[in-house]
Amino acid sequence: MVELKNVSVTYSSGVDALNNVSLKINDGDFAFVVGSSGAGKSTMIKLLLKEINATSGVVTVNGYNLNKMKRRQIPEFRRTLGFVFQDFRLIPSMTVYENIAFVLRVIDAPKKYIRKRVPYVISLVGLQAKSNSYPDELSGGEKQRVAIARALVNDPKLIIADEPTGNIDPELSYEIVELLKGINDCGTTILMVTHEHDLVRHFGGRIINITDGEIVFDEVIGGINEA
Amino acid sequence: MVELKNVSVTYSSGVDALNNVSLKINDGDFAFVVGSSGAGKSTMIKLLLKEINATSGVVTVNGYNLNKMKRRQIPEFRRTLGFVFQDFRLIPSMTVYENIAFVLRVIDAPKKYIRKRVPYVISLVGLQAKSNSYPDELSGGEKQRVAIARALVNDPKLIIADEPTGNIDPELSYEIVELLKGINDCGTTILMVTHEHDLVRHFGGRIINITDGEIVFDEVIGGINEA
Amino acid sequence: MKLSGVKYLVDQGVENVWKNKMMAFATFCVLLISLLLVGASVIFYFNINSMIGGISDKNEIAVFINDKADKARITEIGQDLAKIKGVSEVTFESKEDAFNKMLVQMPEYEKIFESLGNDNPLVDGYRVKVSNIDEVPQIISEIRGLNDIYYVKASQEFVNVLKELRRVVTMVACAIIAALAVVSMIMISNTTKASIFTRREEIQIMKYVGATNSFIRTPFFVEGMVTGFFSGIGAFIITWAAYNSLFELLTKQVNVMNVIGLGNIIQFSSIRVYVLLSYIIAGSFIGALGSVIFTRKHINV
Amino acid sequence: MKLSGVKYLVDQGVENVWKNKMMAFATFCVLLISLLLVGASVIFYFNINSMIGGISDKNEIAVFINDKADKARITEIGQDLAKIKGVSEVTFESKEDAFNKMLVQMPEYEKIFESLGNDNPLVDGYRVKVSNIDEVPQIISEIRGLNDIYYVKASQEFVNVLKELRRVVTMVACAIIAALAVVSMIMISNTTKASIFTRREEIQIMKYVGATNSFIRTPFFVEGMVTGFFSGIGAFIITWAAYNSLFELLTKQVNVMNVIGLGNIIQFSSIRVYVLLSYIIAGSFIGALGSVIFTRKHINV
Ligand SMILES: Nc1ncnc2c1ncn2[C@@H]1O[C@H](COP(=O)(O)OP(=O)(O)OP(=O)(O)O)[C@@H](O)[C@H]1O
Ligand SMILES: Nc1ncnc2c1ncn2[C@@H]1O[C@H](COP(=O)(O)OP(=O)(O)OP(=O)(O)O)[C@@H](O)[C@H]1O
Ligand SMILES: [Mg+2]
Ligand SMILES: [Mg+2]
Repeated sequence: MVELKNVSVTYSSGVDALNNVSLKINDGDFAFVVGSSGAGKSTMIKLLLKEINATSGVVTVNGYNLNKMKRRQIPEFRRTLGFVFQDFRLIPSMTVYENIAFVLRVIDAPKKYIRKRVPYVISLVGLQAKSNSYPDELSGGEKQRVAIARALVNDPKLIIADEPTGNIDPELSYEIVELLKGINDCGTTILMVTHEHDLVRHFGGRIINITDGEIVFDEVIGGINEA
Repeated sequence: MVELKNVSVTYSSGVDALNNVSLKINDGDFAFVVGSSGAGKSTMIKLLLKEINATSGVVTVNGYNLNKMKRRQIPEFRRTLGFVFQDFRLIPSMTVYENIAFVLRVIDAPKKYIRKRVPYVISLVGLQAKSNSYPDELSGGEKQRVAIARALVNDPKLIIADEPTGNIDPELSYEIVELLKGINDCGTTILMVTHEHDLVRHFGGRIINITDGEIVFDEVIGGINEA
Repeated sequence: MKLSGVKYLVDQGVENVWKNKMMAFATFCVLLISLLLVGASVIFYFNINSMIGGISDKNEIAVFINDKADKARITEIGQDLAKIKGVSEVTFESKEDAFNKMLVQMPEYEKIFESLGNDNPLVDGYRVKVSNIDEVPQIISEIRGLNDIYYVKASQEFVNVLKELRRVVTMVACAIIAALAVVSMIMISNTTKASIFTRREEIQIMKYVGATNSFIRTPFFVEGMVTGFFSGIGAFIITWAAYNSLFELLTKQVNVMNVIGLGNIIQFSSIRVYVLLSYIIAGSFIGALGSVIFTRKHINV
Repeated sequence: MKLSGVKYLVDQGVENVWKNKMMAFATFCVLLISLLLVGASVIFYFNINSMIGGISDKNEIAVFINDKADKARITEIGQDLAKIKGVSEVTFESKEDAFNKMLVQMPEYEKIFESLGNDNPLVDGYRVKVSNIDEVPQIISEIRGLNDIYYVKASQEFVNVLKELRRVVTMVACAIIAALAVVSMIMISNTTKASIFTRREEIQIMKYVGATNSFIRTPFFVEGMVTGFFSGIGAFIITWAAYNSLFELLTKQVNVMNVIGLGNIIQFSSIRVYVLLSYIIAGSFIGALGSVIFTRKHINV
């Protein structure tokens, strides 16, 4: 569960990126976040990961109050979620396999499980052939798919994805969102930033529009295939 | 003018990214390059920049034969083109202004000209307010627009753009392609990789489709607004 | 944490040494130089100490006996001298021995000795060796307390010079070691900082997937220790080679050797094991400590 | 290239020192240590040289004259001695002077001298000072060639020790300087490599917008030179402080001073300017050179 209560974020440079935003996403929801460039979408995502702190207001994610959380609780909190960053953030010195396995090593998962689970999620995003490649040796879309696989691998309660399809061709984008929908059907909450209106129109669901740091639209619409 | 003659690229990892590709783009053309993830689009772009070399075949760009070019000719060659990378590649230690001005400093442009030209191209992409921000302080779409401004600033004969609208919302994407069209009308050749089929359908023009390292489609289609 | 997890982190650390060979090499060099300089100071100090000890051995107190004393009394004095605490050896020197010695030492005064003919004006005496040079003044006053002693003379000149030298070297060595401790910490801090800096994105990503600080830090710790270990070995090899060639060089300088005394330079073979162990332990410890301290400071992204 | 362009690149270099203060500081430390060690070796070498010179001054040849020679002949001999090439000073020492000296030097033989009474068996002589110690053997043989010379004696012992020491120090200093040249080049190479490594993306981007190698390299060059310049200044300050405190320490050690001779330790004030200039020039030069060599190697992305 994600909850923002009257949250504002002002960067040290003086930019007001979020302005008194309140928002509640229930467990099991699937929500799209849309909005123009520089509107504050990534800022909201960074907030939920405790990459940045709210200037004012209360942020609650998966039962943790991020404002009051102790330093040593952060790792344990982050393990409850998966994320896809807009700029991928893969570890350049690790192969695709290692990048994904690292998430499981951190939670001290059994070796056997790692050896089974990692190839499975790699196959979900269609990158079997690239298992042993380093991020530098991947195309833009491939990197993005590795980031998606990493977000799935530890079965998190919440997946936060910042433009996970920005570098992927439309057909594959649809497949990826289908994949996320499937995971969502199994109970995982999903929050996805996107600027591809086609996707949103096609799948429908809850749409949150952020403009100039404020939520200007927050409703559930029907998708084309459901309509 | 860009010309590829029977060009193949095999990465040292053994991946055949381009397979006997031949292509000619005349001065003043506007061409879209489309294709699925990992098809070889970025590889072709890297080839034209001499970031990588062709395994076989001849690559000619702006009158330079890239296979036979001497090392010390590279800077002079690169100054004849502008580019937008898929991963932006802004210099992190420089502000937006400095990143763009650097291109002019390299060609030893007069101070006065730099002071006039840089703010102008920044305004073209709507980033006046971010002139003195560092890349780290920008949103994804803002970084992408800085990269576009940098590609325009020295009035190159050829602009090569690898998914310049991947992180930008649809409205802004249209504006940016309009901008490139305008520049194209003044005689600059433009080669743009994109996976946004809406854009391609809307503007029309020459469409080159790369699939699995080969050109499978290369024709001029009419845009919606022209149709 | 399970054993497999620990093994993974240690493996990562060892692998990192290779992956970041450039930074590892920088740390290696810094540690190597620090170890070498400190090691050289310490070894030099021990050598001076050994020389002082050696020359103490040679240092004698000359005791001259009243010419009124007869043979029996002279023997008695010899026994008394041997009984004094701290005296290691007592040798009799007759006035004839003393006369011959003088003749050799001062050829330009041959004439005087000639003019004296067989009428030797010198006196009998003892040469007393002392085990610890610092007790010399004490022993001299005890000897003076005996009867029938005409004159007591100790020529401590050169030993005093060495003792002063030892004091200066001790101070300089302490200063060097202190300075180097600071400098090498600064340098290791720098290389660690730089190596964390080049990997700061990587570390940040690790934190985003929920890695704890200690999970991130352990490989750095292992990396620092391994690098330090090799610095220790490197320092040992260089010290060995340098010491032996310096040893050879010195032993060839006959004049220097006459002053120092050949046996008083420590043979490397007799300290080899200690040098090796000290280097390795110091290297690994500083390497590991440096990494831990500075990762702790900089890892909290 | 226009002047404004050059100015821009120089400004960039200076700014980079600050932007990359961490790496700059590492280079600074490396250079500082190298300069200090080389500087210390050289200064130590000069001091030993000065000591050898100073003790040479004290070194005398004692000339004893046949007792058959009369006053006039003795004066003549004095003039002959002064005429010999390389002799700087000739002092007369009467047999009475010699007798008194002996009395002081050997109190344990007082008896002998007492027994001799006023019948002084010693001879008149000269003390001859020599300007260059290496000419002593030559001069001695010349003196022996004169008439009425009874005995010639030169006590070169300690000077010989010092000369051997100089030889050893020269060799060791050369070894240290050679080793440090290698080590500091390796270290500078490392820091430069690391600093290029952390900025390799930046450099690559610069090359993509058409920057020439020299355009990219100039700021590195300036950066290295500025860093080296400050290392030179730092080394100077440390040397100054260390030298002066060591100087004070040593001059307090009366026994050591008696051997070395106070005046033979070089005053820092007399070499200050040379030390400062050498450090700054060497620092800037090595800093700039290091950057250029290693950027040349690694910048060709
Ligand atoms: N670290 C930062 N320091 C200062 N300002 C920042 C920083 N990060 C983002 N901003 C500013 O905050 C505003 C919101 O940025 P944000 O990244 O949230 O936009 P966004 O909605 O994700 O846009 P996009 O679709 O382009 O990614 C922008 O104006 C941006 O310039
Ligand atoms: N440096 C590299 N080393 C090895 N293989 C590489 C390297 N760069 C790319 N590849 C591989 O070459 C193929 C083509 O990559 P390219 O980046 O050209 O794709 P693309 O068409 O740009 O895809 P996208 O739309 O995802 O950006 C991919 O399979 C990719 O994994
Ligand atoms: Mg964003
Ligand atoms: Mg691509």
